[in-house]
Amino acid sequence: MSRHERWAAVAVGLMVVAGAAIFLYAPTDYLQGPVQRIFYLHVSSAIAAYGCFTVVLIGGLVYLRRESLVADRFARAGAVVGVVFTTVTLVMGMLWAKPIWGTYWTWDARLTSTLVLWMIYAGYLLVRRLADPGRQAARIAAVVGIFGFVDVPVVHFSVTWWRTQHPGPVVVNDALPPEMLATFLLTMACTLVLAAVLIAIRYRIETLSDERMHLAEEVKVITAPEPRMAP
Amino acid sequence: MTYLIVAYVFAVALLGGFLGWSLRRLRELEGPTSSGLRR
Amino acid sequence: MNPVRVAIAVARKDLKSEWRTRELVPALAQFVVLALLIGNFGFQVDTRNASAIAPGILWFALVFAGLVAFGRTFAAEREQASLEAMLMTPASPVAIFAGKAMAATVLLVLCEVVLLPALTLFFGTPLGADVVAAVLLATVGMAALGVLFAAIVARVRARELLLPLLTLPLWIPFIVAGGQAVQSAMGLPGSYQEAMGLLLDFDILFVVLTSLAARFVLDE
Amino acid sequence: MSFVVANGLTHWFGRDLVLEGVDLVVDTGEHMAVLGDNGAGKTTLLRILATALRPTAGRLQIAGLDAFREKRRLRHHVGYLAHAPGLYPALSAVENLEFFCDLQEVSRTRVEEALDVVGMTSAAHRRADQLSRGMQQRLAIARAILHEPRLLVLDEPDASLGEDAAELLTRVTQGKTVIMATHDRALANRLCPRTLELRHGRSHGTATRLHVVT
Repeated sequence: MSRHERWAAVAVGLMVVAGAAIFLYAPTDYLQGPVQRIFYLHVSSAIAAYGCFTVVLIGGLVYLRRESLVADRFARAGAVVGVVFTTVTLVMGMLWAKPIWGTYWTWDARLTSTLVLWMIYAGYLLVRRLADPGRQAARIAAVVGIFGFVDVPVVHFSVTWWRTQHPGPVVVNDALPPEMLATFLLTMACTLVLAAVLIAIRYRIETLSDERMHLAEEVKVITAPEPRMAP
Repeated sequence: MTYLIVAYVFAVALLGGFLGWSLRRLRELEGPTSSGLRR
Repeated sequence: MNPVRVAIAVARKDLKSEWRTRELVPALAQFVVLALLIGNFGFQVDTRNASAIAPGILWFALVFAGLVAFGRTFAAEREQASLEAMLMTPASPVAIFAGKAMAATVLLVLCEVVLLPALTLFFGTPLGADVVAAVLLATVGMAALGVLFAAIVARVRARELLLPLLTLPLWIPFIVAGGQAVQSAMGLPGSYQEAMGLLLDFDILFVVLTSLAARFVLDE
Repeated sequence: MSFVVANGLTHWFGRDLVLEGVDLVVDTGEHMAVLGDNGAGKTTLLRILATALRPTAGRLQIAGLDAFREKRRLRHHVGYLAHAPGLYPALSAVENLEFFCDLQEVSRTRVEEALDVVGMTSAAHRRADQLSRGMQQRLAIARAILHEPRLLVLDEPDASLGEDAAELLTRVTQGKTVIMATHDRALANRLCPRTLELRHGRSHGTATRLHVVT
């Protein structure tokens, strides 16, 4: 059991605790009924996703500043974990919207900017895979990561502003009763731990595959037709 | 009610699957093949 | 190194090359008119819903014409390996980027010179100075982003696929604000001043950001 | 006084090791030829020496300056001829050179001089895409010497130049420090007293010409 596997076990344990709180401890919402329990993980994974993309942003900025491979690896790790959490957020959001608003999708600011977030960082992962590995991929991915991070609040703002131009049904979410708030805070904390563990694991994977990429070459070069030790 | 179940089943499947897949990939990379090279 | 002179030299070179070959603008003009044609049949536009649908068709045509134009800005450079020759001079990458962005903006405006009158002709929507101002203001910010991302994907495989995927999400604020500006200019509800103010903010934000990023993208 | 000092130049392209631990010293005014078959790493080495490419590892000093940090300042003194001519097809020879004059911040009188040195004055107003491959190569050489650089890095300059290549290159490289990659050993012998042999990204022997060739 490597230390990463131990951390993973801890994270899973915490999520089980959060799950128990969500389904057993938290009261049922009198207005929306049991489906309201989607809220806990839906919002927690959105926050975790934003956290991951902050890691991508900082990794990108540090890489552009000092070309440190460590920063680039964190950015790579943060991006892929962030996309996973954004996917969870989107799907749960739609599954929650259907029973409440009758449609899977409404162009409200949060959902729209989360969708844009997903597309930008899916594009980030694609750019990273298509560019030649090494400095070029890291540099342009850093720029994409930074622009992506800036674009999300801008999209969120412009869609909210669009709402003011077209007054429509507004989703009122009133303050949470204490038990719900406690469950939410617990779920959020556990989700953030899971995100951190996932990033640590992905970081380790990136480090090893970087080394493996160079390690593989050393073997190839030494066995080149003209071995170094020729008399 | 079913939406609630489907939502959480999906979340557990995706997050769990991603965690499992990453751990397996990690085990591969740290496994015998790479340490053999570092002899 | 006087960056303004460099930027103007780069812009002039691009526009002179385009004028000599005349391949991009005619193609874009045709493309845009076809987009309006499709829009007309796709949305069953009539006098009643014209001012609601026409702005949408306008932005669709503009976005895809823009993607084609920006894809081309660096294609020629890459084929001739002249991008490297340009970067091998002491000229600063930001100035070179500014020059490419200016040239691309001019090409897009030329394309709009065909698009806007055609829109009025086909859909009977008004073509006032306010509509033109909104489209021009949005073009500036969209061009800055378009050229930067064209530079980013210039040396990457499957670049035609990547350019839209990376650029469109960043163009969304311009389409939201620009769309609203054109709609209110055509008599629909919504404040024209607010939309134009927003467009100006986005222009400033993204022109500054793209200039800062140019140094990292147009290098080596 | 050594004009170019490089040690331990190593470069990976993704998973492929292209250059490994190349060291070389070129004194001011000296001409060095880089020999080696295709894929030996000639182009990569020259791109690094011309400050067009930053290697994965290694150090490079040109005219006493750190080539990676002072890249932009050094480009006043480096003339680089790449594999591909890199010209604007729709622009004429003169227009191409005038454009690069503006970027190099050099007066446009240099255009005629450069065209004259490479013998392109007669075709000055023809569009670049209507020039023969040899003429395009001459125009690219004209561009490389436009700003009168002290160091010339030429990647196979003799390509498609025809029989007067040696005579033209002698004229162009007069009084400059030159690093030239080529396949033509005879040309290398005539122009460059020193040669560097590249095999599989590693340099063998930077001794004087007499040793390496015999």
